[in-house]
Formats: sequence, structure tokens, C-alpha cells
Amino acid sequence: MATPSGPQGERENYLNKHYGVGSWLLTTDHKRIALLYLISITFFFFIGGFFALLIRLELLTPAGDLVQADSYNKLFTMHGMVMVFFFLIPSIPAVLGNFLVPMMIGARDLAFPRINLLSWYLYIIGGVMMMHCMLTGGVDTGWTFYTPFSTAFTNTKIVEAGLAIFVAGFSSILTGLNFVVTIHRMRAPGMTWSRLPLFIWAHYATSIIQILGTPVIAITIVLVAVERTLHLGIFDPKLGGDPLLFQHLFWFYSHPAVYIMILPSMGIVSEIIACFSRKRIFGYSFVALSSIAIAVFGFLVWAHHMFVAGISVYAALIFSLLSYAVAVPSAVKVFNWTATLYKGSIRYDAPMLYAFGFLGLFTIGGLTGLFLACLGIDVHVTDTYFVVAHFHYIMVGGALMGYLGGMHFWWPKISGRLYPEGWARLAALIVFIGFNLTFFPQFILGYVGMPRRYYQYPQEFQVLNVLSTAGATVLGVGYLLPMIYFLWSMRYGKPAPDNPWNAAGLEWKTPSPPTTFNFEEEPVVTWEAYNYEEIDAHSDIRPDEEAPSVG
Amino acid sequence: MSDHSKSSPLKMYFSVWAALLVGTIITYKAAFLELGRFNAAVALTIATVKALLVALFFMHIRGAHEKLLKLVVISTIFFLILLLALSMADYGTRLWS
Amino acid sequence: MSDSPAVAIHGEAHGEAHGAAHNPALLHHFAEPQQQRDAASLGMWIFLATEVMFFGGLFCAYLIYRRWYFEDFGAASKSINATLGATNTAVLICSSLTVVLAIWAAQTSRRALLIGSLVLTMLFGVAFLGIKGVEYKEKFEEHHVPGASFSFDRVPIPRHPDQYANPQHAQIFFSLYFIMTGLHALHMIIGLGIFTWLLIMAWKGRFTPEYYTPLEMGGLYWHFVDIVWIYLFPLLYLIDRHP
Amino acid sequence: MFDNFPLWPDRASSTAGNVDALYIFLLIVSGLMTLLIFTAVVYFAARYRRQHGVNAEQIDGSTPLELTWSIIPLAVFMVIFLWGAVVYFKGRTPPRDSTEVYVVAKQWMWKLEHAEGQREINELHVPVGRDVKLIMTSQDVIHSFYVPAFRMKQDVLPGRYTVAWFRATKPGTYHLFCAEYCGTQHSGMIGSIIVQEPAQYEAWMSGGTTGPLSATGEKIFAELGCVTCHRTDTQGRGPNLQGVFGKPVLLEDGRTLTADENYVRESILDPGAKVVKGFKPVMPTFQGLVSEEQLNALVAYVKSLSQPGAGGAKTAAAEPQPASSKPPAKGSQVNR
Ligand code: HEA
Ligand code: HEA
Ligand code: HEC
Ligand code: CUA
Ligand SMILES: [Cu+2]
Repeated sequence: MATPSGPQGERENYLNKHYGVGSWLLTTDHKRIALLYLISITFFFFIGGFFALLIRLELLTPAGDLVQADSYNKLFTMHGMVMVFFFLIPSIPAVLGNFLVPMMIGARDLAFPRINLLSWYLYIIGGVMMMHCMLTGGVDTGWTFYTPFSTAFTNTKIVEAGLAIFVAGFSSILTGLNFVVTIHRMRAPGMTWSRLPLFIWAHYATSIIQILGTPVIAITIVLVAVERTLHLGIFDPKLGGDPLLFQHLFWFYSHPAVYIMILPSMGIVSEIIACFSRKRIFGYSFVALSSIAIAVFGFLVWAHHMFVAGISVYAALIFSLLSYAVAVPSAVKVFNWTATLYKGSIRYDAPMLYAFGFLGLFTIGGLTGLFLACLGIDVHVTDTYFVVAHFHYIMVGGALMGYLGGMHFWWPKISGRLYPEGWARLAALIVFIGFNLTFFPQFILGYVGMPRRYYQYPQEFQVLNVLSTAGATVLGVGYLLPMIYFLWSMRYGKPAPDNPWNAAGLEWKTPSPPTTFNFEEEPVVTWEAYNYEEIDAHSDIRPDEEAPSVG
Repeated sequence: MSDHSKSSPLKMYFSVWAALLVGTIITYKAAFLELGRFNAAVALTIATVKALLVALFFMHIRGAHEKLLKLVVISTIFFLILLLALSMADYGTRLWS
Repeated sequence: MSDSPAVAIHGEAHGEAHGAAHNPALLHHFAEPQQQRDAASLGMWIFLATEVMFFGGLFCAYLIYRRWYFEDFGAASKSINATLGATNTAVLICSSLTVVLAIWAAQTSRRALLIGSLVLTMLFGVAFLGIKGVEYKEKFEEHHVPGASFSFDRVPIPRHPDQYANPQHAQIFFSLYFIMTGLHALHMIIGLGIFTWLLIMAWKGRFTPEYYTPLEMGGLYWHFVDIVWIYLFPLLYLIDRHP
Repeated sequence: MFDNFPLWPDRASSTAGNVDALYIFLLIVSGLMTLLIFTAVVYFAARYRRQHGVNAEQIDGSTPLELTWSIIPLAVFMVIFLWGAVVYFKGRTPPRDSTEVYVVAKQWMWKLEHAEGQREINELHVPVGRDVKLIMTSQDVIHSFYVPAFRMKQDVLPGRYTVAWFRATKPGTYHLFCAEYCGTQHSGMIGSIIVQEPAQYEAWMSGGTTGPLSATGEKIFAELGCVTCHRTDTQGRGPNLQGVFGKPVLLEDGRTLTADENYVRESILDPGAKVVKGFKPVMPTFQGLVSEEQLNALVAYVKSLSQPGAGGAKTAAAEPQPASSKPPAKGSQVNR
């Protein structure tokens, strides 16, 4: 990503302070590291998206005609692994979190800048291993790599892929560790817990999961690798092991991991909704604490992925019950966001459109999560496209929408340029339409009984699959657009003022783009979070006509 | 957590050390007694006491000037127990075995 | 939560304007040394939390198979040398003592004691690994290492000497034994690396009563490894020992 | 019209109706919820669109409201949970005297064997209105037995039995899918469940067979020498197996458990794991000596010893078995 060099003489900022590849690859500036992450994550998103397009193309027809069965299996495996471990888990925390957490709490950097850089390098090492693994054959187990298939049957590169995830996992742990320490230790004077932006609360909760959950997947991968190479019997029933133990350990991490993916997005949505309705978030403390509640309860429900796997009936009952516990704080959030709109002063800029999209799609995704957590229904729909639709609604419709919203919202701060608002609104609309066209039919497919991970399917499922494939193409266009106009705006966009949205929050008190140390003076916080009333009382709200240039 | 006490803590260190060694000997000896299912209970209780001694005195959790570190320790143990206990909710109630 | 945000406001020391008055160990993005120390210790404790969960997965596996195959585990456990295990426990406890002594020495500017304690700690660490090596060698010779050459035939079950343990289940025990003690030993080796570095720093006189954070952090790590062993010892060596 | 565009799966088992009712309930509840939230969002967004000179009205929040929208959803959730639990419990508990079918899954086919001895591959014939219990195991990796029209699914694990049951209610041919990813041909591991009227089914049943499964088991029981220890008197070195199945067994270590399929399976493969009180653990393991099919037959035989009037092989469905050995009527039936 090149340093924007506009026509006008620029102030010194974190982008132009140092030049040269070395100044980027050895930087300890959290903002530069965020940009390094942004580039790498975008790369993996397009790799994952490319696989998704191939999947959808194959499923256009009932027969398996585009690729071989084995290749298809690798496609969805690599799609899932790349999207989950190399895109969505690091996406918001490592890009926007990295960029914003120190600024939002008035710090000059994260507590451990060098560890922050290390965590990017770990991510890259993991990513390179993953790419190498994919280019030399790939893996065909599904992203869940269930035993004993993964340890004793497939002859693909499980160990290498596992190692890649292991390394990337440590990157994730270190990010979480850095955030928790930073949030505890680096807050500016006056930045009390009750004044923290909800984005920070969300990242705090996310970090808890990263810290406590990720090590368990790490050890699980070690066990899989050891069992596969040395033929020990930890998971293999032929050797006296229990394949369900693998599933327990895997989901102990991977269920909470889904909250690693959604919580940061929820944090973004809180910021956006507050800003574009010029209001303090309704029930601030409930929204804040519900993030923590989600993180904690998220650890109690993992076996809801195993209702038909052969666990005991009693365990199934317990885990189903607990799954509903985690839905309550999510509900609290949805209701509070909605209530925030009430008597607001609402504008429909692109970030807000994404936030609306998030609200709607997350609600649908979450509610269908309730279907899955319901024992009687799950037996029928587990391992069908109903599940696929559920998690894409949350991960793509929810988390990714939030991420895009956040990218638009903070783009002026990150790049110092305004993005073209008209194009951005158009992209938001295309994404929304394409998304629903892709994944809504999958709910029906699932209930009608189409199993997931099928590369050929009975004739009668075709119409719905065609709809879905058509949607995916629209969706792909929707995602390419922001990619293009963000790049465009770096050179041609209007220079951004320091606070284009007139938003609350310390990050907006820095120049756009910020200087290396973020703040000229260490800020002292004397106001509550989301003090939009004060802001709007002092300065007239930016009238509609002054919207950022429409491209 | 560094400057909790300026008076010499040497006596405390050595007594903890002695207690840990005694605990090890008891664990070892007790294992050879016939206590039925209490063998494991005894061994684990002693181990927990020893771990607590190390954490409280050698790792200075006791003198930590803030509750935060204690909170970290307690919540870690809590999540570890969650992992073990909820897995057992399955393994302990499978109809056979 | 009692931690308060950094209180000191320092107008003078931002940018690169670090005066010589500053403690050279103070990194530029911290406001004051206390903040930096607190950050380090919290970071270390959180790291240890991840370590607990890392071993936690293994303990979970252990717990389940021990319940399922109790008698076979008992027989297998009986075949490893409990005296060596107990000795190693004692060795580690002693090394933990020398670690706290080293910190105390730094706090009170006793350079000789500091260096001596660090050297002793490392010697204990090496002794631990040596004893572990002897144990592994025994296991290797007895063909108790899981894999193709594994054999555990006709080993009686402690409580029922007329019955033999199931070799397959015993192999699960040994798999867990080697993975758990192996990972523990790996942590010891990393610990030795950290302590070598600490020793060099101590030799160069870097530690003062005001600044010894690395010692403290290294110490926390070492104690943690000790605690893991305190559990591994009874769980692996003493399952069903009595005659 | 919906041949190529189905919106609802066939409803062909006694459970299907229960699941559908629950599903519809959930659709209504979440439909209402979605409607509520969407309406609110759209209404507020339009009504409170930014206007010059009109500032937002700050509202801090309201604890009563928060409690309301925590507790009401929680209550709704509990209803969903309980209803779901009831449906699940029914779906998991096979009725007492169901017809039994043994299922062996392997990459990538289904091998099914009726208690009466009929074998099928990737096809299962069942009569309308009879409870069918599936006793399933896998030869390799995890598979999952899924019949959408029955709203029934159960993973099939290697190394142990899992159990599922259904009662078909509508004649027809329904999909059988493997729903747990199991390798290359996972999507090819499909078959059909053929539900027939009882009369038709009997006709099909009378096709070639090697005799009831338990009879096969009895033969294996003799061939492997089990009889030498397990005799019908009290003279054997092993326990008399008459009436053992389904009854509580007292073990050497003091525990008691019920002898189910998994217990019998384990007794054969790993006899030392659970030793019956009063016996020496002298039984050798048969791991590696018996195939999954033989194991199923042995289990079926041991079970048959506990049926009323036990004493030998008895078919679960007491239909007379013609001993004819004419070639199988259907290609799908396999004789080994
Ligand atoms: C970001 C990711 C994410 C998130 C946040 C969630 C959130 C939830 N998920 Fe999801 N899930 C996945 C990602 C995610 N999931 C993935 C990837 C899989 C598949 C993995 C695989 O097998 O490959 C999966 C699978 C999955 C299953 C297993 C399905 C199966 O394989 O059989 C289950 C079962 O319980 C489940 C449940 C839930 C629930 C209850 C929530 C809850 O947290 C949702 C809470 C939210 C709401 C409930 C909405 C808002 C609430 C209201 C508006 C309240 C009002 C409502 C009423 C009063 C009714 N999910
Ligand atoms: C963050 C997570 C994430 C995201 C963002 C996505 C995004 C998408 N997913 Fe993915 N998906 C998963 C996570 C995710 N998925 C997981 C975990 C699984 C389970 C895997 C398993 O079973 O193991 C899965 C499985 C899965 C399946 C089921 C496969 C099967 O079971 O057989 C399908 C099928 O439609 C699908 C489709 C899509 C589509 C159409 C998108 C779209 O949103 C993607 C849109 C993006 C693009 C289209 C990119 C645009 C780029 C271009 C147009 C440029 C072209 C490329 C290059 C220049 C290189 N996904
Ligand atoms: C050498 C003698 C011997 C042979 C051969 C033998 N068994 Fe056993 N069996 C025993 C003894 C002794 C027990 C009781 C102790 C135990 O549970 O291990 C037993 C227990 C059982 C049980 C559990 C019975 C209960 O009451 O709970 C079953 C089922 C069983 N055997 C089936 C078989 C089958 C099937 C075979 C042949 C494939 C077989 N046995 C061969 C000796 C034998
Ligand atoms: Cu068998 Cu999928
Ligand atoms: Cu889940």
C-alpha cells in the first residue's frame, strides 16, 4: 500500500514519517502493523472468495462436472480454513482493533509493540505455510478436520495445515494478550471503564476468548499431528481412543471462536449507530457487559455441534439449554441498538447502511442459531445447508458487514482520504442483495434435506442452488467495488478532515492520518463516552449537503 | 507487585520450600497406602496445596497489590474446570461404560 | 478492578524527546516505569493463563482415559519409576527456591547471590532434564515407547495380579505420558534459554533494586512450569501404586 | 410443480410431524421477532431522519426495559428448549420391541442387514407402521445416517454402536444420505429407503435369505468356540448368556450396568474391560478375528437368547421363514 502523496504538501503522519520497505516490515507502530494486516487479510479474503466462487460454480449443476470430487472437497476445506483462520478471526481485531484500540483509549501504542509485530509475522508464517500447503495439494477434511478421518484415512497434508493454523493461532493469542494488557494499563487519565467506547469493550471480550480458547485448539492440533505421524491412539477408536474427544476439544475452541468473529463487529456497529444517530448508545452498560457475558457463556455451549455425534442424551440437554443462555446477551444488544435509533438524528451514510445490514442479517443468522440449538430441530438440519446458511448469515452477513462498515467509517482516519460516498452506498446495496440471494435459498435447501459438503446432489435441489450461485456472483461484484474505490481514493480521494463524521471518541481527536504517536499531548478525558449532545451543541451538525464527495 | 514488603522474606521462602518438600514426601508415601478411591483425592489435594503455595508465595500472588492478577488466576482456573467438567457431562452420562 | 489509568501526565517526553533523565529501560510509549512493570506482569500472567489452557486440553484427555481404562493406566503407571519422579519433583522445588532467592538478591543488590542463584537454578533444571532422560531411556529399553516396537504384554493389573493389562490401553497411557512430560520438558528447555539470558544480563549488572522486571517474569514462567510438574507427578507416576 | 423446486421435505415418519410442528412454531416466533425488529429499525430510520436544527434526544437507557427484553426472550427460549428436548428424547428412545436392522457404514456405502437375515446395500426396505431400530457402526471413519423424510439423523461411529429408530408412515422411496463428511465420495454415499405396505414388504422379505441374523450368529458362536465356555448350564467357564441381554450385570469392581449392544460388543472385543462378578477374566479377545458383520450377528444371537422362550435363534418378527434358497429376487440383496 503506497503512501498517499497528494498534490498539497502534507503534514507529517504515520504514513509518510519513514519511507522504505524496511520502515514497514520492522515497524512497531500499531497503525502500520494494522495496515500490514489489512493487506494480508484482504489477500486471504480474495483467496477464500475465489474458492467460494468455484464451490458455487460446481454446485450450479447436480452432477459433479466442474471439478473432481477430491478437488471439491479440498475447495470447501480450504475455503473454510482460509476464511475462518486467516480472514475472519484476525480481520477486525488485527486491522481495526490494532489501529484503533490505542487511539480510542488515548495511548501512544499497544503495551507490547514488538509482540504486536511478532504476531503479524506469525500470521504471515502461518499464511505462507497455508499457501504452500494449498499449492502443493491442500487438505480435504473440512475445516473441522474430524478424526479418525484426518488422523488415519486421508492422505492429504493435515500436519502442514494444522501447523499453519497452530502458528496463526499464536498470532491470535498474542493480539488478544496485547489488547487486554493495553486496555488495563494504557488508558489515558480519566478514561475510566464506564467511559470506554463499546468497541473497546467488544475487543476486551474478544481477547478473553482468544487467550483462553486458542491454546486448546493448539494442543488439539498437536495431538492430531502426533497421532497421525506416530499412530498413537488418542482419537482413533481402532487404537482404543475416542473420536468424540477430538470433537469436544475442537469445539471447545471453535464455538467460542465464532464469538471472536462476531464480537468485534458488534463493537463497530455500536460506534457507527451512535455516530450516525448522534446519540449515546441506549443502555451503554448493558451493551458493554453483554459482550463479556457472550464471551463467558460462549465457553459453555460447545457440544451443540455434536447433538447427533453420539454424545450422551443428558449432555445434549445441558448443552442445548446453555446455548440459549448465550443468546440472551445477543438479544440485549440487538434491542439496544434498535432503541438507540429512537429519537435519534439519523443519516444514511455508507457505514450506517452496513450497520443496518448487520442488524438485519445478524438477527436472522442468530435466530436460526436458535433453531440449531433446539435439539428436536438440529437432528434434522445438522450437517445440511441450513447450517451453512446460518453461519454465513452471521459470519458474512454479520461479521463481514460490520467489518466493511468499520472500514468505511474509519477509512478517512486510516488513509487521510475520503472514499466516494455514492459508490459506497451502491456497494452496500449490492452486497445486501447479493448476500440474501446467495444464502437465503440455502435455508430452504437445508430443511428440505440437502447435506453440506456434497459435490453432487439429487436433481430436485437444482433450482435453489442456481439461485444461490447467481447470488454469489452479485456478492463478488459487491466485494470488488470497495476494494477498487478504496484504492482509488488513496490517490484521488478528497483529503479528509480530522473528524469528518463529527464523531465522539478520542481517535477522532488525532489528525487524519494520525502522527506516529497519535496524540500531541497525552489526552485527559473529562467527558463520558458518546457525548454527542455536547458535540452537537457546540458545533452545528454537518448538514446533508456537505456529504463527502460522491464519486 | 514488586515492592510489597521491604523486610526480608527469606524466612518465608525457606519455610515454603520446606513445606513443598514435605508435601512431596507425603504424596509419595501416601501413594503406597491402601486408601481405595481416596488415593487420588489425597494426591490431588496435596498437589493443589503445593501449587497454591508456589503461586501465593513464590509468585507473589498473595502480596500482589492489585486484585487484577488474582482475577486472572481465578478465571483461568474457572475456565479450566469448565473444560473438564462439561466434557465429563458427556463422558459421565453415556449410557454404557 | 483496582487498576487505574496512568496518572502521570508528562508533557515533556513525547515524540523522540527522551531526555537522558529517563530510565533507559523505559520504553517510549509508557508514561512511567510503574506502568511498564505492571504491563509486563499482567502480560506474563495472561501468557501463563494460555499455558494453563494449553496443558488443560491434555489433562482433559488424561482424565477421560484414566476413567475408562483405570486398571490399565494403573499397571502402566506402576511401570514408571516413581522414585525418579519424586526426586525430580524435589529438584524442581529447589530450583523454584533459588529463583525467588535470585529475585531477592536483585532487590537487595547482592550480586554474588544473584548470579549464584541463577546458576543453581539452571543446574537444577539441567539435573531435572538429566533424570528425565534416564527415565525415558528406561522406557525405551523396556519397549514402552508407543509406536511399532511398543510392547506391554502380560503386565499384571495392580489390584488383580491374575489379570493382564490391555496393551492398547496402556499405550494410550504412555502416549499421554510422553506428550505431557515431553511438552513439560520442552518448557524446561525454553526456561533454561530464558535463564541463560537472565544470567548474562545479571553478569553485565543490568539488574538493580529499581529494575529487575525480566527476572521477575522469568521467575513467574519457571514457577509455572514447576506447578505443572507438581500435578504431573501424582497423575502420571502414582495412579495405583500400593501393593 | 415442486418436483424441481421443493420447499418442504416429504413427511413420512411418525417423528416428522413433531419436528415440523416445532419448526413451524420456531418460524412463527422468529418471523415475528424479525418483523418487530425490522419494522422498528425502518420506522425509526425514516421517522428520525436527520433534519436541520433538530438534535437527537439523548436517552440513557432504562433498566426495566433491559430486564423486559432479557426475560421475555429467555422465557421464549425455554419454551423452545423444552419442546425441542421432548421431540429429541422421543426421537432418541427406540420403542421396546422394534424390528432391528444392523447397519455397517464404510467408505462409501451402506451395508444393511435385517434381523431376519436379508442383506441390502444402499437400500433399505421397511414396512409402513412398524418401529425399526437401527444398530449402526462404521468400519472406518464417521458417517451419518440421514433420512430427511423421516427427520432422522444419527452419526455412525467406528468402534462402537450408535442407535436410531423410526416408524415410517407413508409408502414411497426416500433419500438416504450420508451427512457426515467422510472423504472423496461422501456425496456418493447415498441410497434409498423403500417404504412398503406390509403385504408388499412380506413378499419382498420372502426373497432369498441365509436365515435370520441370530441364526448366523449362533453358527459363528459355535465356530469360534464361544460355546465351550458359554454353556447353557452352569458348568461353563464363562457366564451363561441366557437372559443376559437387557438385564443389569454386576461387575467384579462393584459397578452395575445394563447389558446393551455396546456392552456385548465390548465383551467380545475387549473382555477384560468389564469383568462379570464371580468370573475370572479368561475370555480371550476376539478383536481382529471377527468382522463387523460377524460381530453384529453375534450380538443379534446374544440378544435372541433373552427373548421370551429363548433357547435358540428366534426371529424378531415371528414370520415363518421359508427355507428356500432361490437366488435373491432383487439385485440389491447380497449373499456372500
Ligand atoms: C460468527 C459466527 C457465529 C455466531 C455469532 C453464531 C451464533 C450462534 N450459533 Fe452458530 N455456527 C457458526 C457460527 C456462528 N454461530 C458456524 C461457523 C457454525 C458451523 C460450524 C461447522 O459445523 O462448520 C455454527 C453452527 C451452529 C450450531 C451447530 C449446528 C450443527 O452443526 O448442527 C448451532 C447449534 O446450536 C449454533 C447455534 C448458535 C447460536 C444459538 C448462536 C447465538 O449466539 C445467536 C444469538 C443471536 C440471536 C438469537 C439473535 C438476536 C436475538 C434476538 C433478536 C432476540 C429475540 C428473539 C426471540 C425472543 C426468539 N450454531
Ligand atoms: C468468514 C467466513 C466465510 C466467508 C466470508 C464465506 C464466504 C462465502 N462462502 Fe463460505 N464457508 C465458510 C466460511 C465463510 N464463507 C465455512 C467455515 C464453511 C464450511 C467449510 C467446511 O464445510 O469445512 C463454508 C462453506 C461454504 C459452502 C458450503 C460448501 C459445502 O458444504 O459443500 C458454500 C456453498 O455455497 C459457501 C459459499 C460462500 C460464498 C458464496 C461466500 C461469499 O460471501 C464469498 C464472496 C467473495 C467473493 C466472491 C470474492 C470476490 C473476489 C473475486 C470476484 C475475485 C476472484 C478471485 C481472485 C482474484 C483470486 N461457503
Ligand atoms: C475361554 C473361555 C471363553 C470363551 C472362548 C468365550 N468367552 Fe465370553 N466370557 C468368558 C468369561 C469367563 C466371561 C466373564 C468374565 C468377563 O466378563 O470377561 C465371559 C463374558 C462374556 C460376555 C458378558 C456376559 C455377561 O454375563 O455379562 C459375553 C456377551 C460373552 N462373553 C460373549 C462371548 C462370545 C460371543 C464368545 C465367542 C466369540 C465368547 N464369549 C467366548 C469366557 C469365554
Ligand atoms: Cu459417509 Cu459421508
Ligand atoms: Cu457453536
